[in-house]
Amino acid sequence: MNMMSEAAVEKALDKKMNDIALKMIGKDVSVHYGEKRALYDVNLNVRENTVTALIGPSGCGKSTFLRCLNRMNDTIDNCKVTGKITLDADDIYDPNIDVVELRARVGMVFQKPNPFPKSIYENVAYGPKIHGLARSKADFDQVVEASLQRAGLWNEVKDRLHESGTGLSGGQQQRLCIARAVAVSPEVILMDEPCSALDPIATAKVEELIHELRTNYTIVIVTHSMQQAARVSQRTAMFHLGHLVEENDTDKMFTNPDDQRTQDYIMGRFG
Amino acid sequence: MNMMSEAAVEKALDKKMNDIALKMIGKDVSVHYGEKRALYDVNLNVRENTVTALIGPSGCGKSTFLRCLNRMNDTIDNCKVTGKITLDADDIYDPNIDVVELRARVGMVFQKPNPFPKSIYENVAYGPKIHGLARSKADFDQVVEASLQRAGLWNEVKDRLHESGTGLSGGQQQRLCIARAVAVSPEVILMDEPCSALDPIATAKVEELIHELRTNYTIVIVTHSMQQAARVSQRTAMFHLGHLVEENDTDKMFTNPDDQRTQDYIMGRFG
Amino acid sequence: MTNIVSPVAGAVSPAAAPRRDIGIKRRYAAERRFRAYGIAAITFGVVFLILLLSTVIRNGYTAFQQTAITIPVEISEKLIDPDNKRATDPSVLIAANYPAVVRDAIVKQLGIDPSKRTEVREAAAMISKGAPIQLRNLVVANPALIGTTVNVTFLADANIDSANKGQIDLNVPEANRKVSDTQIGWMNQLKSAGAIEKQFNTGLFTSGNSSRPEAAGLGVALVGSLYLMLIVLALSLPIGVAASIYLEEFAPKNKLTDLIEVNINNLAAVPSIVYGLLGLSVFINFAGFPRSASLVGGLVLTLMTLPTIIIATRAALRAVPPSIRSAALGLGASKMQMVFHHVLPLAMPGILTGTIIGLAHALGETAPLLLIGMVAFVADIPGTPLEPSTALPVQIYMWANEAERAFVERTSGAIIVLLLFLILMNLGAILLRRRFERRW
Amino acid sequence: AARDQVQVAGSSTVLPYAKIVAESFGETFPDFKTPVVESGGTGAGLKEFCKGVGPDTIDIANASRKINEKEAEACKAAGVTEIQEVKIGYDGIVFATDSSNGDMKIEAKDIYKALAAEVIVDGKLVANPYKDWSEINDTLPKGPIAAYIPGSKHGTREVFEEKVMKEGCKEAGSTDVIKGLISDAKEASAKCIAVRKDGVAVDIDGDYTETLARIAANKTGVGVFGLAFYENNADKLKVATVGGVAPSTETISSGEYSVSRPLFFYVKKAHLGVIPGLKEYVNFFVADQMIGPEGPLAEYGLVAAPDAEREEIRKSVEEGKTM
Amino acid sequence: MSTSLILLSLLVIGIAAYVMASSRANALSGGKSSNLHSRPGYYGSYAAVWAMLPSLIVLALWLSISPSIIETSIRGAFPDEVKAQPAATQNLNYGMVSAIARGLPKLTAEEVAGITDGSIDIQAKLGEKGVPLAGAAEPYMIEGAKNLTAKTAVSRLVMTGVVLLLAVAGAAYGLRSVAPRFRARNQVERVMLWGLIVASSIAILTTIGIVLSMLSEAARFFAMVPASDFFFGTVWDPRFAGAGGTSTEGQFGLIPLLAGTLYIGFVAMLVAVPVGLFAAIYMAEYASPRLRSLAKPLLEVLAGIPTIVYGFFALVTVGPFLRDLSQQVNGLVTGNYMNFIQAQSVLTAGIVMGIMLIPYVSSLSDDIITAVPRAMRDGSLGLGATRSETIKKVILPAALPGIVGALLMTASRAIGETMIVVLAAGVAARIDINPFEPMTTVTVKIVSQLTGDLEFTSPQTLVAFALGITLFCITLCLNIYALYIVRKYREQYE
Ligand SMILES: Nc1ncnc2c1ncn2[C@@H]1O[C@H](COP(=O)(O)OP(=O)(O)OP(=O)(O)O)[C@@H](O)[C@H]1O
Ligand SMILES: Nc1ncnc2c1ncn2[C@@H]1O[C@H](COP(=O)(O)OP(=O)(O)OP(=O)(O)O)[C@@H](O)[C@H]1O
Ligand SMILES: [Mg+2]
Ligand SMILES: [Mg+2]
Repeated sequence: MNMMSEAAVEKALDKKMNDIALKMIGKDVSVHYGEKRALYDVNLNVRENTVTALIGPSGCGKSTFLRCLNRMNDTIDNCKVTGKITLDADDIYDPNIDVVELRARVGMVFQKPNPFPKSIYENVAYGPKIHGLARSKADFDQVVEASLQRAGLWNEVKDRLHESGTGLSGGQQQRLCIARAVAVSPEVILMDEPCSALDPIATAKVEELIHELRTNYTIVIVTHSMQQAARVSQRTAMFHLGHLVEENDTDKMFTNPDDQRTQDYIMGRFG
Repeated sequence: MNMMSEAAVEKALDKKMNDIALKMIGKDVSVHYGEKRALYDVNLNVRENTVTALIGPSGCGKSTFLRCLNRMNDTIDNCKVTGKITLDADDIYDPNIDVVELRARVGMVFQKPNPFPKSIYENVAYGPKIHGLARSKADFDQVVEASLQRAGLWNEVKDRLHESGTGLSGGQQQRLCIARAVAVSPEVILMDEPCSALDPIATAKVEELIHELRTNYTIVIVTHSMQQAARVSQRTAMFHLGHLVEENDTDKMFTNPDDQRTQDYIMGRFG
Repeated sequence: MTNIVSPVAGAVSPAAAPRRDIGIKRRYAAERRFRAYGIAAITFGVVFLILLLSTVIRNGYTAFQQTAITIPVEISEKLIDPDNKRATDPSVLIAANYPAVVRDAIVKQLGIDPSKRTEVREAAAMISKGAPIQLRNLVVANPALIGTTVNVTFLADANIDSANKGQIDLNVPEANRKVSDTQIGWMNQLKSAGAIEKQFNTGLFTSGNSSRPEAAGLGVALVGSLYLMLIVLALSLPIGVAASIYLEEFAPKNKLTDLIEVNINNLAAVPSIVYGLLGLSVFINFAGFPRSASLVGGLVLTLMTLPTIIIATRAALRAVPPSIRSAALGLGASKMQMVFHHVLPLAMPGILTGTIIGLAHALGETAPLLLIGMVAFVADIPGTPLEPSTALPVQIYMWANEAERAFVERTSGAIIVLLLFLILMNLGAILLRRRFERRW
Repeated sequence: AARDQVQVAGSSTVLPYAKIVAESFGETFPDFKTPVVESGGTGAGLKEFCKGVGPDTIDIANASRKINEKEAEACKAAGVTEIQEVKIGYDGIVFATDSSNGDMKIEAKDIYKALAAEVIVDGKLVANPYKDWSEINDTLPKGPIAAYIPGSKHGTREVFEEKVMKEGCKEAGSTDVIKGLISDAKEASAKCIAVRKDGVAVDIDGDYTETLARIAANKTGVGVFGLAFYENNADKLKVATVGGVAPSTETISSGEYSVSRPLFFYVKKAHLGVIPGLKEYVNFFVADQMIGPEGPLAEYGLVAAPDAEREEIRKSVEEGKTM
Repeated sequence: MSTSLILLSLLVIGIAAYVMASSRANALSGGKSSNLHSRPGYYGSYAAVWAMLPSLIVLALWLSISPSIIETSIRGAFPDEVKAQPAATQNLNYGMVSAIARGLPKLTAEEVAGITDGSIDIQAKLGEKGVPLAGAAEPYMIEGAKNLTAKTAVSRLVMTGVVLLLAVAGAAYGLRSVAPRFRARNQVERVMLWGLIVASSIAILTTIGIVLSMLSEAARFFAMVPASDFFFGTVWDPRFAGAGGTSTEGQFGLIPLLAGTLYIGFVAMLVAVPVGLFAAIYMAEYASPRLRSLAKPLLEVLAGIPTIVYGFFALVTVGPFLRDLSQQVNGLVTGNYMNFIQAQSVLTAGIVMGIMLIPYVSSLSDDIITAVPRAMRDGSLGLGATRSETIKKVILPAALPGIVGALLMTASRAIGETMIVVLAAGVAARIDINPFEPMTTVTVKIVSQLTGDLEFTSPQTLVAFALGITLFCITLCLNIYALYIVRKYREQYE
């Protein structure tokens, strides 16, 4: 397992070197909420089997961009997206695309934890159920346990799997939502501040999870912790006031960014 | 202003030395959610004009304890609180106590941002209005602006004060909730992870606010960032699995804690 | 704001700090008032309900009892089959002079001189006019009874029933009453002989309608209402929920859907009789369904109930927080799945409330049934929804308009039955609703 | 779909009688199902009746008035060409008050004066000024005028207008005065029967039970009832004599008591012998056993037609005479 | 085959298609469902839909259209002199033909022969078999009837064949479409969506039906009575225009009815809305779960009591009580024991109707208030708001759209109610601003003009249709206005 994972990492690095494996490509993405413009012509690519971190001050459009990647913005009435986003070369805003399939391939963890008012078990089992990823009761049990394990929640909830998911603490809810998203094993996972309500240990677990997922999945993560971005991501994109300021390898970004604003932001000299 | 604030700090330090000004005293506080016990005989005091940080792994009972301090747990059907909590020597669980007055004196910022589905302005003006703290339109304008300023949100929203508070980004909503709580100037402010969705700059602003508030108010803050706890608090309490593990001066806590578990947690060796 | 609160002297308790005036007294008074309004509102409703129910029950509980007269009846061959032809011609048994048999029995029991014609007639009037038919059915079923004397329990005439229940004011001049003093005397005579007694009125639930109050029952109406409600439930709930789902979750928000929304609200304001007109022209004249049939009634009531269910359902759907929807969509659920797996269960209490209220309305409605011929005298219990039948409110309406005094208690009795029906019908929905209710 | 029972619709005044007959019919002929008798009013009944021929249309329409020209034409146009008219007897219309009141003797002109919209005072037509019964006729009891009369859609209302208001108008000598004042004959006669609208005369659109309840709620009120209804509630009501005659089956059938109207039903001849039981039902209905003075209908309150008239009815049914 | 048998076979074919398609999909997935676009059940449903839906549509169309096609062809074969008759007579003739056709299968061959050569009286013969004929049949009718029977039989045979064939073909098509990348779920969901659309169109159809069923009659009314007299008339006095009656037709002024409708509805809402809302608030926010689960169904009983019971309650209890009360009050205040509240009055009707309407407000509002997320309450309570402040300032605004919906429905019920008004406020059409006097409503008049003894073509009856249409339009306008208001104040939580 470890062997394989290393091999995969290498493969991913290879790809990155050749700059070929672009899982998702955003071209001139602009978003309006009614009159208000939230994103300005963002050009951002997401590489396969890579963790891409989105950083930037609060309200700069990180969540908005993230939501464009699996078309969750469609559900907001007055939200208008222009530009082009592709997933494996398919335009995801093409009218022929099946949004549901898209969202099954591009999973999402929301910024505000939003568990279903159902039991913890059902929360996690829901995705596999609708996608037919598990058949028997045993399959489900296994998927639920594995997902909760990965999100570092299993020990806390294993005795109360059939109690309501809304009766969990804030951090537990957040991990539940992560477990729920992981359970359907999407190709791309979008995480909007997945560790915001987590203590360092839980955060470490989630980061470990991200690291582990990277071998097979593509991950985009929004975070406001520079340290976290530095720890988990290979690529980092910095937003400011709706503009993409800079996109770069994480190492470079945190040591020697091209843009002055990035530098200022990372140094905390901003605002 | 700076002068005065310094004087106040000194006074607070004085008090601390004499260990007298205990704003709130929790004695043998236990909480059950239905069958499940969430807190075990917690004895924790909150000192006046001091920032007390509550730390501990996710799900350990920090929010639960915090909610006990202004009786927000009353609103959860199956939640039972035992033990005694006093505010300025009044037992707050006394049947004669007035919960409304209590909550006006002990304000709260929740873990999940919960702006009202009203305009930003109305969100902030709500508290002053119900408590009659402002009368004229000008009063209100002034309170709203001051509060939003303090929460570091003013610049971002000053042009859209009359748009809905639910249309803000996650971090903006969190700051809106802080502004809303500050607007009623309570004696004690309880903050449940107020910076979880905030970028470093916004976080710094909120921390500055906390610092500034400390001169006049008593603050209890839940955080999972050790750094933040170390930065803003004078006293720190560490929870684990519903037990209060240790309560100590922050300096001591982060350098030489009495309890092994605290040490482990702070060092990240936990879980 | 940065003013320092008054300096605290030494170790004095900080409680001495002056409290802010946040109008707590005034606000608590408002709070108490508000609460009191709530209690008053509920009390108001419940008191009126109790008042109504107690009136109805006071007037109607007697309807569940029925006076019966048990007398020995001599089934004489002379009267029934004088020519002894019953073996060859069974119709003899049907056409026989049973009224005379009944008359003779009561006359004999009371010991009246059979030659006094008016007295005999008065005595015979004490027994229900259905008695001869009852006797006939008895004899036809068992011809061996002929020539024997059997004890038969007859229903008392409605007026005797009322007198026995003490509902007749004996101070009224005899001429203005339906029961004469002689009959009262006889009644008491029978009572002391143990021949008259009150029994549970099973006929109220099993018999069809009748022009004789003592024999009138709700059988047809109960079956009819049952059919109606089954049809309404089976159609209006799925259609209503489906329509609401489309309008609330799928329909593009444009002028057209606005129009539909307004239109549905408006349908709720259409007087119910207009639905009757619609049913008459669409279901009977156009589609050719039979008149007076509960199928047509059910369809009409369905159309009438739909707006209620749709309005309630839409309100309930709208109340489901958007975060639940995003959560489901984010997991790759289709919109259909999102609706049926998450939104609908959360909206269930509201939907069930709409159903409860809508069905209650449909159960109590008469006007639309008038035009499709369900306000009718129907004696035979319908076997299928295509046969003529009535409904409980119709029966109440018709009995309320009857001239005979004995129908007064039966009207109230029928109302009680209707309310029991309502409670039984709603019980399932209420329990279900409690299961679905949760706060989040 | 073939139908195995007779379907009847129409007047709610005839309904109780039709009900009694239908029920006895069902009991007497166990082979036939009991006919279904709808209520809903003469107009609606005739409308259904005239819809056409066939098992999906009704067989009999009960009516508290004669079918009129337009309706007969509509019937014809729909193929209902042969209609038998059967008169079943008379419905007496009485005035009654709460039984707590003293005896009441009224004349048509009293009613006219009490209820007309406009009356003649000093040779001029003025809005009805009377407020108390005793202002009209000092033999009447003291008390504010209140009357509960059938609504304008009821057949009884027509009888009330024709036989009471119009008569009263004539008796009071107002007819001629009004004719003198108003040239248009139609309008003049309308003035005679117009009922005041100031809340003193209350239209009742429901049934007599409602009138009864209203009188119970307002003891000084006078209500208009059918004879049958009055007889069943004689303990609560006190009937008024009209022109000195007390209403009863005898006085009405003899014509002494004038306020009455005939009741009918109409049979679709094409259905006779086709719908099971229809012919038998009609014959059963017109038998003396039912509509005779000793029959259950009379007992309920129907005023039986005189012997000769009943014989006539039976004969025309027998012959199948159509309109 | 009879229609029900056809339906049954369709069902069988559908189920078979479902089973086959889903097992085929299962096989294709090779145990890994991620190979498939949709879950196997969706493929099954897809095939079942293809098997049943087109054939059902064809069946329905065939059943509804073929009779008229056959009718045209039969009528075309009528003799020329018959064709020359007026349309009404022709319709009657065709009615005869179809009646004979209904009877023919019940006759034996000899009888048919007898009828054809005229040796048997057809009217009597068919009468024996329970098929009524309006008149004597002519030879061409018997011919037509035979023709009709034959054509109907052929049509049915062809229909059975076509429908079953279509079902099998559909099933086969559905089965063939099963492929890993085939979007079965989307297709099935599209069908479901159409199902939902059809369900919502029932509301539209109802409206159209209502309007159509009233429009032509209303037009006839307006042909007899000028519209201006109706819309602007202030006197409602339709006279009895019975058989050969001498009286004129009276006046049909809408205004008093409209005023009464609005007034009584207003008073009823004045009772129902505060009581219902406060009850809802109390149940949702203050009451213990036990009290709530008791009070709510109890109040709902109020909605199920037949309105006639309310009516008598008003007539016998409430009305006289208010009258006597007013008598006493007046006596105590002025010394004149004269009642100023009539036993039948707007007030009585309003109060009693208001009571009936309580559950419409309370139950629905309670559900909606309960559905407001807890975070909203916590937010407000945490700021030190009292419960009532929280309710008034946060919860009610958030629940507003739903509550307004409930209120609209309540108002609608108030406008549509008859029996209570009849018994509690009477049927006198008057204009008055005094709520202690009787008035009446449009609905009452619609009901009373539709029932009763008048002939159906008289304006007295037809006015009911005009009233219906007018009421419809007025409530429509009110609803549009309400929608506009709701849109303006809607607050979306989260
Ligand atoms: N409403 C509730 N019903 C039942 N159990 C609850 C409820 N709220 C919290 N709990 C449980 O009580 C325990 C303490 O919860 P609490 O919210 O206090 O945790 P916390 O310390 O705030 O954690 P976090 O940092 O994740 O927010 C957890 O195990 C949680 O699952
Ligand atoms: N539904 C909405 N309607 C209107 N404006 C919106 C909406 N959602 C977001 N915005 C605005 O769009 C801008 C970008 O929002 P976004 O949620 O993408 O920020 P973010 O980068 O995720 O910030 P945070 O870190 O605070 O979550 C913000 O100014 C926000 O106020
Ligand atoms: Mg965000
Ligand atoms: Mg917490």
